[in-house]
Amino acid sequence: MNIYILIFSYLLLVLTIILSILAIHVKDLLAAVIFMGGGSLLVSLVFLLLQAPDVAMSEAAIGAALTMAIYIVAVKKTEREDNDD
Amino acid sequence: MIFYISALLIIGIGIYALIIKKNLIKIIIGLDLIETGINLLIVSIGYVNGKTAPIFSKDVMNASLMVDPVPQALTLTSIVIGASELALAAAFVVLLYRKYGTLDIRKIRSLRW
Amino acid sequence: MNFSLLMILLTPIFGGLLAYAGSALHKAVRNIFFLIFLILPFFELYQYANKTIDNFYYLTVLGQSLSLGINALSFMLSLLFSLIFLLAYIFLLFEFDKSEDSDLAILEFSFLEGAVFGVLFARDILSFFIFFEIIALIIFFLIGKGYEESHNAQLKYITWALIGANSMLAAVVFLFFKAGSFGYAEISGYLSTAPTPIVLITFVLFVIGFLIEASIMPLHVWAPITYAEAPDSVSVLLSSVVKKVGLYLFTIFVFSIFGLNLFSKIMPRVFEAPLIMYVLQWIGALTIIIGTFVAIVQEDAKKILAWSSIAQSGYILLGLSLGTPLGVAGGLLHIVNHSIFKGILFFVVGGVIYRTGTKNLSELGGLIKKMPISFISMLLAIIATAGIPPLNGFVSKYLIYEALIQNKEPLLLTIALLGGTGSFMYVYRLIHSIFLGQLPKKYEGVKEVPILMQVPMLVLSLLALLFGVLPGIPMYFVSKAEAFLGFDPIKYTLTGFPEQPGLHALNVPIISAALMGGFVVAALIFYLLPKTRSVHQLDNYYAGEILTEDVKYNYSFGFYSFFDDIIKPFNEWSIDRIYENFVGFVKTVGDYIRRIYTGNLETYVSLGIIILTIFSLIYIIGGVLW
Amino acid sequence: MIRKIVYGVFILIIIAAIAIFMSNYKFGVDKMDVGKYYLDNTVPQTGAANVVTSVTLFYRGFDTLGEVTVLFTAALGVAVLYFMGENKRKQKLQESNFVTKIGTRVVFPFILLTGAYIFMHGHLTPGGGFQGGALIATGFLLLYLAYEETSIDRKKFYLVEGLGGLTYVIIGLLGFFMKGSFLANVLPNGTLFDLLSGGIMLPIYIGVGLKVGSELSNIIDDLMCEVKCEEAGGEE
Repeated sequence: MNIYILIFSYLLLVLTIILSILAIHVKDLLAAVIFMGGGSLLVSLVFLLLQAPDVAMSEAAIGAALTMAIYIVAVKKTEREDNDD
Repeated sequence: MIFYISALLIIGIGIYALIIKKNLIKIIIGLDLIETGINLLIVSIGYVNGKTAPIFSKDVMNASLMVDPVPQALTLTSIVIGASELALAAAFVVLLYRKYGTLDIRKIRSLRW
Repeated sequence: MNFSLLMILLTPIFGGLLAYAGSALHKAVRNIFFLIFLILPFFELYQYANKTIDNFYYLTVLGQSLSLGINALSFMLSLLFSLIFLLAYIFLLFEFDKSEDSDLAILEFSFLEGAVFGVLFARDILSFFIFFEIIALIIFFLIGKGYEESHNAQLKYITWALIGANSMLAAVVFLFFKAGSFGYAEISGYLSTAPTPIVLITFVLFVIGFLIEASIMPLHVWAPITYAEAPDSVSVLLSSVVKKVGLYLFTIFVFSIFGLNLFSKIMPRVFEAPLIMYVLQWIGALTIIIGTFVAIVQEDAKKILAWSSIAQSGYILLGLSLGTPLGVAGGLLHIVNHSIFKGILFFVVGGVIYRTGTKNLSELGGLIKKMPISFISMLLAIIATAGIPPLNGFVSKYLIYEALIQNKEPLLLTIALLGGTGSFMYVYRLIHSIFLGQLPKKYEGVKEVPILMQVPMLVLSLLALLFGVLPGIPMYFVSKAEAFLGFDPIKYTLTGFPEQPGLHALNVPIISAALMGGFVVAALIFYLLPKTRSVHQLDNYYAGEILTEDVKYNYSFGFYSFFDDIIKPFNEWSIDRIYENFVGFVKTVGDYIRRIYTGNLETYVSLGIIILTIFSLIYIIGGVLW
Repeated sequence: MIRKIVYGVFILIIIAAIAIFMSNYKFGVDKMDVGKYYLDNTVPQTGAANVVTSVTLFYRGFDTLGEVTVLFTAALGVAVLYFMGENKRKQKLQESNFVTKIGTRVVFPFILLTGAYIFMHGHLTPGGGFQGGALIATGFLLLYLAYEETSIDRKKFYLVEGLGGLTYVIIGLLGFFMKGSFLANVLPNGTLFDLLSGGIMLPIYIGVGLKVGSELSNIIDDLMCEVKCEEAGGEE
């Protein structure tokens, strides 16, 4: 793997992990969902770098877009604040 | 290697959200994270250094230069099924919210039988 | 035209699907479609008369070819069952007339017939198991369309069917891994050299499955409620087909796959039969006696029939497990005869319920003038049930008695004869409470059942009479089946049996003629000598009072109460109670286990995680150790 | 807090177990087993350029049929769950702005076109029925977001969905009757890189694309309908 691509993918993965942690940490559920969608999109880029264009496409279309829409609708229909702990 | 490690980390974060979080939507996000992590893990298993995507084109006709197609095919299935499972879970969450007026699982205690 | 076995199997299923599609057009289209497809199997079966086919391969599973085959025994039974299915279907059309889901019932019916053919034609332990389970499943669905308690019955049935299924599945899997093949022939070959415990365990596992379906004594608990609560046409199928499928498999497995020689080799002989067969004889005898006596004190018409059906399958089991040519002939003949006469009884009772809406005997009575054809059919059927010439039940019971005498088993013979007397008691109660006595006022307007509904009763009644007077007709098939099972078929003539070892000569027409002659003489004396006068039922007095129509004066509740008092202490011992205690125990244990489930989602997730952690730890530690 | 630490340790143990397991499979090393066979034989056997597609549809077609069924069941589940509960609460979605509305009008047909392109070229280029279908559903999602009054005609979508699923099963049965095994290739392989190549893959992916597209649109419709599905819910 090309060194630039490797560094790029490191970057993507670190970002993904940060986004995932944010997604489960923030109190605002809408924000959490958007972090989650961003994470999925980054993962789909990682799939592309791993020479899996089919999977990348699926992840982008289904994992990122549709899933996020479903989340957003669910949040919209319930409540936006995660007020536990 | 970093792919494995980050996939495992994502899975760990997902499991953590699944156990610790009390909010139903957070729990679903945890499930989704686990699924994403596992997909990443499977695809990175199939990756072979310096080889290209398993798609023949006029430039690449040599099968020995391609990565493993099987994990990718499996992951394809996994993503679609994950999405449908998620839609179902979201529907459950919305219905539970309608019934109990809360997303806090500590207040939804009708799982007893 | 050449029909393959698979085609026979698929014919009713296709018919059912077509009929289901046709039901969108019109009910008549559906009925006619399905009727055609129910008649077709007769023509398709015709070419298989006198043929034995063993390996018609149709599917490959786990590298093994599954095969269908047909032999004399399954030919005889598939012919009989096709007839009963046809008649039950006609009956079902009326019974589900108003019901919303009659289309679905017909579809399930068609699959049931296909599965029954499947069991009869199966030549390997996997196919028979699959088809057998399809039967159980469809019966489960069909029962649910019945009377008020039918959901309870459904649960009981499926529980027992699953017990049988699991026990058979264990044997199937075990034998497959040991013998490496599913085929009957290969399994048989393996068993002939297998160690004794394997033979015994697999045999018992299989036989539990079969005997549950045949509702033999300790495994009969589901039967009374299921037979009584199922829709009437389904009760017919349960008693005349499904039960016989269980007994067919028993026959095939005992005589053709395991084989008497194998049993005699590995265990001592008692009364000229291997020990396990002797045990089975006693189980059959117990079934006869308990089934008969419990039937006598029932208050529900269909429950009487259910218990009677249990008792009669005891006769079949007794005859089959004697293992002599005579006993097996008696058992097989009784399979045929019982299917016929119990079919009539269920049809008649179903017709009575169809017209009056009750199956409670104490509410019925005096229907003889209203439903004469039903009455005559039932009269013939109860004569057959009680085993009196000239009806068919007599011949098969006679064979079983003679076989018992031949084996010199006085105790079993006594029980069998006692069962015969007892069966007369309950069938008399049945016909008396329904057709004789006083007609309740609310049934003034009751009419005879529709003509199409009479067809099933009449056809079967004629068959019962025919097979009773000319036992040679069913014996033709039975002796072929017996030859297939490896016995010397007993000699028979069209009208009975010639003198042969162990069997006294029997000529049914002569006996019947003598009997009829007696009846004629009695009737002549009755009608000619003293001038009798026909009086109305109410032209009478009772304890000094004039009878009026609204008072019920003949008793039909607690009919055999004197008898009830005698057997009451024994009723306390019922097997059901043991099962109920067991169920209570399981419930208590389950209640404790349930405490884990606190109703909190966190608990469930943590349980999952803890288990996952334990497995992970095992994996890590295991990796370190090895 | 103690709870969090305990569960953290548990998670670490689980992850350590997976990591130990994964240490048998070095990253980036060729460990193909079946994959080799698929790569070598895809072109001669199936005539498809995209090996992943040939694996999903040709070698493991039965699996994919199951996957489609799962998707269908999920859509059914969502629909059932929604129509079981009473739709009392009404909640107006925010009015979308002018740019979204016009932009949607411009983009929507192209999204559909792209979706169709993706699922029709599934055997040649990356993508396929699932991705294309999801893209189509995304188009409908956009329509929902932009226009308050959007409501898809469920009857027609059910029809499309049913036809898509039926295509798959019928092709499978054709294989069963003509070649003796379910989903056997009954169509000619064609020349590589042609649109009409890859045997049964093209029709199957068209069916799957239509099915997935309409199914996911239905799911979106179910989830979105709070205000709109009064009439749709009424007929239930």
